[in-house]
Amino acid sequence: MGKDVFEITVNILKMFVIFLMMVQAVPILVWLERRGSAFIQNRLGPNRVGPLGLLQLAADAVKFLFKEEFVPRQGVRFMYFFAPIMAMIPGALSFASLPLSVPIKIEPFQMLGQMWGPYTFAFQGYDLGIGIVFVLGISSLGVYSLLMAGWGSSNKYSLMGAVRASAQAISYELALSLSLVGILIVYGTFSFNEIVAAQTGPLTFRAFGAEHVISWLPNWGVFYQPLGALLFFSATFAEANRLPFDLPEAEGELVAGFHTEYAGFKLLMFFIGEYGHMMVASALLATFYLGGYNIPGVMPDDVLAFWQSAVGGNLASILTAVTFHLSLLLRIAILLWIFIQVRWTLPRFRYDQLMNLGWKSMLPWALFNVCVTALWVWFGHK
Amino acid sequence: MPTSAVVVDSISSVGLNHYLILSAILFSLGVVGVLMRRNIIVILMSIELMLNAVNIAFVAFSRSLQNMDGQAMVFFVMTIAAAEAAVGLALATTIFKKFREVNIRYFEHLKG
Amino acid sequence: MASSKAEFLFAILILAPLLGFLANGLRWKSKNYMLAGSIATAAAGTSFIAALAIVMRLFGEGAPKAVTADFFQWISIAGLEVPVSFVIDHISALMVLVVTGVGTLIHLFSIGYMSHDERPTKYFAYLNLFLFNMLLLILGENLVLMFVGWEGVGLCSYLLIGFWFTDKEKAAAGMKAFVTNRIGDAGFLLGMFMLFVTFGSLGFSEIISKVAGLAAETGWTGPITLAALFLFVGATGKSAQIPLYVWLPDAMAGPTPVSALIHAATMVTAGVYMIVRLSPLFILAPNAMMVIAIIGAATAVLAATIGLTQFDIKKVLAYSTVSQLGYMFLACGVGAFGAAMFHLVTHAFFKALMFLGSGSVIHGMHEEQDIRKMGGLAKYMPLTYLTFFVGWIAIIGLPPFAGFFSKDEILWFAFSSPHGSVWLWLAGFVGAACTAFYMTRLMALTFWGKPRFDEHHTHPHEAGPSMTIPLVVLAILSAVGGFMGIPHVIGEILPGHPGNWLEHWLHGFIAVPAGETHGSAVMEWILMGLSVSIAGLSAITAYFFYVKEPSVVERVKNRMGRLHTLVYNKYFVDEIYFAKIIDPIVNGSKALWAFVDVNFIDRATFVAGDLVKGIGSTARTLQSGNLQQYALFIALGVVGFLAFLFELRASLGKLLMQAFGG
Amino acid sequence: MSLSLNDILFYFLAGVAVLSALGVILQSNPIYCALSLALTMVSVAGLFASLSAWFVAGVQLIVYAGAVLVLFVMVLMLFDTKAEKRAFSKGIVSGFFKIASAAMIFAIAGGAASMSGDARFSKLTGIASATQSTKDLADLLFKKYLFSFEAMGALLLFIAIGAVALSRIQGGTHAD
Repeated sequence: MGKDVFEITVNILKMFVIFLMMVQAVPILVWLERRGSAFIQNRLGPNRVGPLGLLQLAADAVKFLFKEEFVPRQGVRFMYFFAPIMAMIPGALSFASLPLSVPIKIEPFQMLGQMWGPYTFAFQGYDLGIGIVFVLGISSLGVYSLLMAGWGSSNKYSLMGAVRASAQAISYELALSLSLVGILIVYGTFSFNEIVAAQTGPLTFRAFGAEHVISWLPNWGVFYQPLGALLFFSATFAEANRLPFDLPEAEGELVAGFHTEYAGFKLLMFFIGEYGHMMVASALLATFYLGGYNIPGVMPDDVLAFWQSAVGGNLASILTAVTFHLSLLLRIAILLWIFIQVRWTLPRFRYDQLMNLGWKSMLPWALFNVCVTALWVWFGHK
Repeated sequence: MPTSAVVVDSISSVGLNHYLILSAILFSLGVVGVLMRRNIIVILMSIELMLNAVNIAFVAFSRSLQNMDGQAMVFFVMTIAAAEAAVGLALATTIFKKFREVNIRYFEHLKG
Repeated sequence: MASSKAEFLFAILILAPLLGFLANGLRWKSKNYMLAGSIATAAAGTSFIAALAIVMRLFGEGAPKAVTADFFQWISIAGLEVPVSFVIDHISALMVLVVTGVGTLIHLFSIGYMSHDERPTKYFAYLNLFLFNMLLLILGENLVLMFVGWEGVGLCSYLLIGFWFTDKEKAAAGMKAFVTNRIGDAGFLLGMFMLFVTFGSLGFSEIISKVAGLAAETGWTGPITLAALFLFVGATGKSAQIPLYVWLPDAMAGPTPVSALIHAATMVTAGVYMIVRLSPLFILAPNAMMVIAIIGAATAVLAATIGLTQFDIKKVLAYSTVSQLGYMFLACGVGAFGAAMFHLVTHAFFKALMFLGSGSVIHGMHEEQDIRKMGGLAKYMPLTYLTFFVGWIAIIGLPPFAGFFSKDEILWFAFSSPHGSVWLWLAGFVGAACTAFYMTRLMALTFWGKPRFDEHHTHPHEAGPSMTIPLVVLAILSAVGGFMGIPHVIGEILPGHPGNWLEHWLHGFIAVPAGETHGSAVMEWILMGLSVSIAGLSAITAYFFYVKEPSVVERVKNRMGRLHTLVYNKYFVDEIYFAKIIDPIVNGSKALWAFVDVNFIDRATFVAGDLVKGIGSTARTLQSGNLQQYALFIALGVVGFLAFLFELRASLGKLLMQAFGG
Repeated sequence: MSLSLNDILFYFLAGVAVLSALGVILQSNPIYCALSLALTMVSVAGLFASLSAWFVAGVQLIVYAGAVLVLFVMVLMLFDTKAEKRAFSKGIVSGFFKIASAAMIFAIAGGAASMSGDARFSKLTGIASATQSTKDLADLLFKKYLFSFEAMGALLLFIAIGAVALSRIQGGTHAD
């Protein structure tokens, strides 16, 4: 955790901040989704409360908080209450393991009559050497939340939603993991940091014993793994239960799926889980395929030098990190918007179509991608 | 080089035998489950429990002997366990279709 | 550099036909002969190109002596190491080029030939499988790998001979080939065992390096002599020598391109190839060499005489093949391994050519194989006729076509080699005369004279390019193939003094017999003249008999009635085999079955069964079907076992304490 | 004897594992059993991590907690089983033997384990970084155990086919 009080405090604070970041993004996303969908459907959406309807967020939060606590009488109380909490855990844990920017290097400084430092704070909750495995493992636990919600509600629709959701999640987890195998082969590591570090500079690839550089393209994973990126992106829709894969809550058939019996803050927690899932998916996509927090054409040292000439000192390091963090956030924002746009554009699949797509189309393509990548890498290193 | 978040402390008093005893406990609980429960699915779960206990022993020995082979074995055990669960559940489903219950005694029909 | 590695090229070379086999074999029901044929031909062609690419490395200054590829360890048991590794040295280079090159041409030919067949895809799959196995046989670096290929080509041969298995006779021919080969294979296996026991290894290079420096064995029972003889038994099976040659003529039941590929050009030469491969071993067993030479010479004459009387176009060629293989063994037997290889290559060219030509004739005559019903085909099928003509000159040994050089070299060595003798030469000489006679007879009855078929009914026609191109290519090869081994005596009088390239090429790879050669350049000229003139003479006689004065044939036939019957019926060898070997075995087996099997073996099994049943019916009460009860037994067993284990350890500990601790 | 962070972690995870394992074998509703087992699996994953077997821990989460157990829960939910009236098998004598044999197994195995001496895990030895240990594991799996690995692949394929075939049987214990 750290070697002195300062470092430990900062590290703990850091985790809180990252968790809050995820939670706080949710109201914004809700607002964005409502406004965005309204515009897509040629409506105005929420625009009464506050400027641009922005205070709608606060109003919603208040509404959620003061809703009546409703518990189905025949339900299983423990499961019913635990499911929403469980829904938030995978997203939060996964998000915290992602590197969000370059590390901040703090030079030694004087405080409270004592010398502190030097420190290096990674801009991520915690760094596991095998981040990818960890994230996959944690997110596979998300199914329990749906199952518990479905079972705990003691409601036919909820249960069917839950079973659908878990079947879907397991099916698409396969395609998701397999599409990642391509990235693993290309970069030869499970560590997010190493993957991000490998994506700096111009596009450089090895093939048939020679090295080729394309200077006008960034060295992003999507250029090595276009098919993998597409499959990963599609699979994340299913994992996050978003349209066109939102069979678990298909309102036309199942009222509201697994959260039919939920209201108030517990429903909000499910929302946080779902949006958290989207955020993690976007961040993962950005990390694997879109260069992570890198800015194309710019090296971290250049930015550091710029800020050092502008402000200097520890602030420069912090500002560098913030710059890169904004670069990642921009990507996440764009990807989230794509999530929203897709939701309001595409219709829902039928259940058999969904299963066919997952097992008979995406899985074979992902396997094909793995084979091609393996051959490519093999020939590249020949 | 990324550092591990969890630092193993130098004054740790937990050793190989702690893990082995834990493994033994879990294994015996699994045995009880297999021998005593009537629901075939719970029996399957108890078998998974036993396999997990074995895995703990494997990993603990792997750590203790500084040898990764133990972890490789865990890998195989997990694969076998997954396979076994798949077949077991398929069998259970078949039994359930027939009897609307998954009691172990329906498997007595397999008696030759 | 002694050798270089080329795993990748070898993988292409060997796996291409296998992939072709899979590609066609997995869709064997398809009737699209064009697709199947293209796949198979492409696979064979790929192999050929890969083989060329590898062989190219052997040329030039400082080139490696062999290109090898080690893939993985196949068998590794105490003392026996069998790696899957392949080698192309100067011997196998010749063979691999012949197999893949001629093989590709025959694949191409087959596209046209099999265009009307019911199951072309299956056919091409088998053909590719054959090629794959043949490559294993040729390239394998040890006897085990060679044996795998050996058996594999046997299997493919069986499948292809019986390809039209709905015809009972053809299916039986396939079986005959298979069973006859098994006898030879038993010999091959015994030879392998002998070698392993003697040298502790089955790798060619290891055996040869261990053999080097050993003195020649004189007796009959030395390990090397025995091994050589056993291996030769295997060779007689695969290469159709006395006494196991009987399957080859029957093998003509298969499609004609198969006869060309398997039963003329490649598989049947495997025995010769094997002996050449192990020539340093065989050279140490003079008695075995003698047997080989005598058998070879006898086969050459015997088969040639049978060939004189046959009327089936393919049977004639088949006996010719047996006879020519006899020549090769004769060469091996007298220690002229280079000449054997030489004749193997040229024979592959002209015999494949003649088989394909006969295929073209059969195709053109709508599946007619009897030469009595042909005649005058030259004007209907000019290209086939021309190419066949080239093959004819080549086989009867007229200079400067391929057969002349190789056959003459064999005859010369049969005479002059330290292992040779005048009698061996004489046998070869008679064989050559017969060859010229029956080949001319074949030409005469097929292409010359007047048509003996109903011209209004049958319209012989030339086939498409897929069948004619291979013919032309093979004709060219048959014409010029001999120039790779020009004898010294001829080379000296030619401008530029071309040397014997083949001899140079194989130098150091094959054994050379020790001892004096007898004979001189003059002698060589004389023998050469003799054999060319006898060939010419009998060719002219045959032409006279069968074209000018057909009545003479009848007269001769009547004059030597009994002899003719004997020869026409192939010396009744098949009948003798049936009467003396097969029937006794069948009858003996029946007797064994009736007495030993019923009274002892069956009774023993019944008693054992009853016993088990009895015990089982008592013990079954334990098996209640209650799974958990079973599990309990398991758990109790585990407890008992663990308790036993720890108790034992404790008491062992006590013992040790008493022994050492005081 | 002071407790280090690692000790606390171990005792916590071990406690959770044992309690949830007890839950598996004692609870009468199979769904609770399954959820308890999930908890066991997660804590076992934690134990793996505490032994710095990071990759195995991740795989434990993905395979066991994420896939196998979800399958169990799903099947149970589809069966719509209620709490069982009689969760345990009949028979007092055999019951005694059953519990006794399990206890014996524990006694012997645990006894052997505790006799195995005080093999404490010291701090630095053998804790390769997660990346390195994963690479070592991959090396083992793809070189030394390559054949077993491939065999596993074949096994899984056959199992998948077999499971599908089994579950397509239309009722009855005999395929028809």
